[in-house]
Amino acid sequence: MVDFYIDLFSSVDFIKPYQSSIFIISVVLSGIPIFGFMAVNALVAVYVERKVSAFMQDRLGPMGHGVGLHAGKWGVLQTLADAIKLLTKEDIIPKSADKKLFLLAPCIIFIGSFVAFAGFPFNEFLVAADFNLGLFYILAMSSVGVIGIILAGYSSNNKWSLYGSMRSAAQIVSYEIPAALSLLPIVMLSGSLAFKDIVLAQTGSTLGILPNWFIFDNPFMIVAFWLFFIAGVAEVNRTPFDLPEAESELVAGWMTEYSGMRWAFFFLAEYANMFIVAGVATIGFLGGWLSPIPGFFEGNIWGVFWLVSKTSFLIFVMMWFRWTFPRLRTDQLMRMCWKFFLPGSFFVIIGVGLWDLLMR
Amino acid sequence: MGININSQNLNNNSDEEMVLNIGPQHPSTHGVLRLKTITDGEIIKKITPYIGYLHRCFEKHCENLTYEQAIPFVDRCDYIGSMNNEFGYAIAVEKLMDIQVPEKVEYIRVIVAEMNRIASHLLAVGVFGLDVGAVTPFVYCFRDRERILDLFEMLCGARLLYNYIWIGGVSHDFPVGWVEKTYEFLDYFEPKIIETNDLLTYNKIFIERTADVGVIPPEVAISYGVTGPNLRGSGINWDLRKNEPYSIYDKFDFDIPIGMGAMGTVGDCWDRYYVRIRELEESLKIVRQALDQMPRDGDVYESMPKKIRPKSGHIYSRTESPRGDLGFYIESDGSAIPSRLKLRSPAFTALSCIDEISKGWMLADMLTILGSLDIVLGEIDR
Amino acid sequence: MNYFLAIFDTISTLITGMSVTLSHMLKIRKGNVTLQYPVERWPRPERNIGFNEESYNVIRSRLTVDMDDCIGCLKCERACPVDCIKIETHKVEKGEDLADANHTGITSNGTPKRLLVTRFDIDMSECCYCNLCTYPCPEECIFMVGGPNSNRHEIDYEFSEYDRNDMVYRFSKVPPDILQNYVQKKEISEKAS
Amino acid sequence: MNTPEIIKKIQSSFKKITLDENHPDRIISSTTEWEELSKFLRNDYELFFDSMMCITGIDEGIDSNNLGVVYNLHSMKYKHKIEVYIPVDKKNPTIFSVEKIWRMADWFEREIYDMYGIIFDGHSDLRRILLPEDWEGFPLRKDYEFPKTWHGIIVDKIKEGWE
Repeated sequence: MVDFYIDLFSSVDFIKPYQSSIFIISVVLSGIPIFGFMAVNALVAVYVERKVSAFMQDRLGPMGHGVGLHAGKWGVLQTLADAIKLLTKEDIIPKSADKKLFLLAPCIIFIGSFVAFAGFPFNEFLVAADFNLGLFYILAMSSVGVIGIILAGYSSNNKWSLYGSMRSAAQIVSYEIPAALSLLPIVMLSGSLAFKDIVLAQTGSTLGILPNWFIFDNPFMIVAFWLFFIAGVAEVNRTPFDLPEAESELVAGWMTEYSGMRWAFFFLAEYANMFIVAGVATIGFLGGWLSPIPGFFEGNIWGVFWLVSKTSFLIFVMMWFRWTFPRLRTDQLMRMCWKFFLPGSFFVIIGVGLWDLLMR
Repeated sequence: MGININSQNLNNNSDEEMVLNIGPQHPSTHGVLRLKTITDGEIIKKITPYIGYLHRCFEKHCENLTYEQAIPFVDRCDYIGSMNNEFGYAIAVEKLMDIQVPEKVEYIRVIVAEMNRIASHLLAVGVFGLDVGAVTPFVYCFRDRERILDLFEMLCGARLLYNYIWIGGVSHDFPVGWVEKTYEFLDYFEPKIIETNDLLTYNKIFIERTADVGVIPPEVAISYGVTGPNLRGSGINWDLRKNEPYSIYDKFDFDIPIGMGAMGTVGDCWDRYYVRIRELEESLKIVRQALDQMPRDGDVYESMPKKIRPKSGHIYSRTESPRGDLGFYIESDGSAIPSRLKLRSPAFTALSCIDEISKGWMLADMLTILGSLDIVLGEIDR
Repeated sequence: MNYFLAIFDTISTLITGMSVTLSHMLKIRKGNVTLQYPVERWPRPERNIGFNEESYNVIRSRLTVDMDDCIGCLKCERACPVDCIKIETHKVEKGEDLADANHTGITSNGTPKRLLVTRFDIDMSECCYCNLCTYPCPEECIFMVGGPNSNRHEIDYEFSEYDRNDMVYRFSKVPPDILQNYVQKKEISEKAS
Repeated sequence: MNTPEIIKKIQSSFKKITLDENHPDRIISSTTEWEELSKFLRNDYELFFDSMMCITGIDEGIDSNNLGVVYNLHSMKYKHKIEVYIPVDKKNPTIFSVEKIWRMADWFEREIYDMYGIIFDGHSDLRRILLPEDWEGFPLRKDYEFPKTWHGIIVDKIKEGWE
């Protein structure tokens, strides 16, 4: 959309003399829908998470029968009420906190996920900034958040958040590697890093009914999909890897001292990261905006629908994990990453290579 | 608030050590308990528990209350297994006054105590799952526990602190329909244990987190006076209901589950947890047998003394409460008010051995060990 | 070899765990336990006690006193383990109605009253709901509302107040001015003796 | 081994043990003898009292100037029990600490020190367990009167218009 806006503005003549401002305006204009999407995604995801966790635990979750303010028919307005609460809540800054870093941390985390959205394609054309190395860009941006987490943990000057941030730093950094490595098979199959080519390489279908997404391409790809998905869950700090904000040990980990709007940024960033991880998994393995029934429901609008529905199914699976599994311990987490995920991804890369060699 | 420099920190000022207060207000200390831990990174070097935050002068109160007025106070010691508290207290005073309670009251007491044991173990299992990180088993266990609390509410009006078992009998008989409702609960609850097993007990992450963690060797357990499921978890076959049968426990056949080290070494957290799960099934068996054999007619007030004035003397009697053997040392000087009433609380001894067990484990494990010991701070601080 | 076995074992146990939670999610209509509090109230288990003493109630809610039947015997005050009941009485003619102090001489069970209860306070904020006071009462006039006594007083377990002193329920029906001259009469008689 | 045999065996090697007439399973010894007696009870292969059931502090009353400590001992191996009562006079309430023998005694003795002021010499860190560290007086003694205030907080309950 950025270059779309640049062409649009450069053709209009009365803006032409302010040549430099055109780039800034177009970047801002294409940034606003992303911020809007992130906010909406957070609102919906929080509501869905409450309802899913409620149904899994035999309860009803937020319902509309509150005294006074009516929280919507099935508690739909609940997340709106949360948003208002977070906006109006007082942002407490601990007296002995390192003030500047304390304020900086949420911005870095939010920028980390916000910038990762820039490269994320919703459709063939609907992408904020179209790079020809989209996959590499998103992986790089999603590790910016780690700096924010460490900063948050250190600056709140509280032993528990120090524990939380050290744990999360170790966890995210070490799970970056298997996540990146398990994406390599896609690049090997599709031959390019750009999202457009990856999805184009997955069009068409074999035997009429099975769409040839990369996941059905060969057995190793299924292992690669699961490796990437679980490494992604670990990167987003969700159960069974939610060690940094383990309620029963570290109270809330690096988020303990934050409240009000600053805490809302962390929340927004967490759900945005979840969406990115699920989105990359869909684009890479489940054929992005291609319809599961080849031939029908094609086209741009349908494309966005398919992409968002597949991603939300994967987000549902993440929530499903959260309400079923206990939590791993830090050293088990590390052992699993270096002893199981890494050899697994090497094995998958070799497997896909050999399969590609023999089958093609 | 730099690192709080106190004398301990200064003299062995190796810079890795950090004093961490798992303070009185912490999500998984099962009550108000402060653990001052000296940790090296995540590894724990030394723990000094500080208790007394919930101290309500139970023993001083009981020196100014008559025997039957002390029952609401005995309830409030172990507020999760208060029916077993009353049972233990009533047996102790009845032994002191050598009252023989009629057959029907014995059955009522056993039924009610075992139901309370199920409710207490459900809470222990659910909260242990919460400590390890699994939220859903906690909600399932509490849903089943609610049904027991409803039955108790129908029986004596209260959900947690009953004041139901009195000295010489019970405050009143089963209401109409209570026995059928209990049968209904027993049939409802049977498959639910299997569901918890699927969800948590055999879950590989749960096993990874609890097997071989916090092993209590048998001789350490005995020397620390640890009792109940924690002792049976270490493989010692000691259950007061079987080894020193009181009331009519010798009429029922049930077996005592002990830790076998199925998933790790004998005496680890998983064993203690699994002993509690098996004890749920045993208690179900006892309640079912007791309900079948209970004489339907008979008066519950028969042997209830009008004036409770035990002859001067002393008694130490202990019964099996969900957390271990609960001892009552009562010394009476002939008047209606006890001159000394001491409650030996099983959670008190269980907590005292945490320093020795959790040395060298990580912070997350130490909280798992604390969860597996199933302590209640009301009983520790009295 | 057990490396792969462990992986297989992990996956199979995790899948069974997930199947349990999914089955609960799909069967939510049947398994739901939530109670919409202000709309649906907590169902009080029904209470037909089944034995003859209808008066022994088993409900634990707010305490109330039927002042017409109270003969001022102080049994409940002595039975209370937390001393949350305070009673003051004055001697009066046996079985004689005192209209101004709205005091009825004979209780509903027919026992004549010798004492006028000038002060009967129960501090509900200290009551521990142990129900020990209702048993020794000879006239069964102190009871917890609802349950088998709902004919005398309907159920009430939502009696929270904004101010702690409002939790002190004063049941005595003697108006303050009448109360004054009883107190003076008592002092005169004490000075005399 | 039932209780009379145990008592006979203990009395054979400890002369100063006296018995309580209406309580068969209780032996009364003295603070001087308690050190050897406790080791004997623990390590003797025939008695082998390895598990301590409960330790209770007693105040015998305002008039008698005696405190007391009751040890209930139990053997897991032979399943027999014994109760040892040791009077301690109020002037210098010290007694041998059995913390090294039965680890459970660690906290129980601290509680008795907290409530009765009986000092267990040889205890690793004898300090108050239930009450705040700087609380004066020993609450469970019969002659204990409540302090008016503690760090400025009024101790007894004030409720206007109630008394």
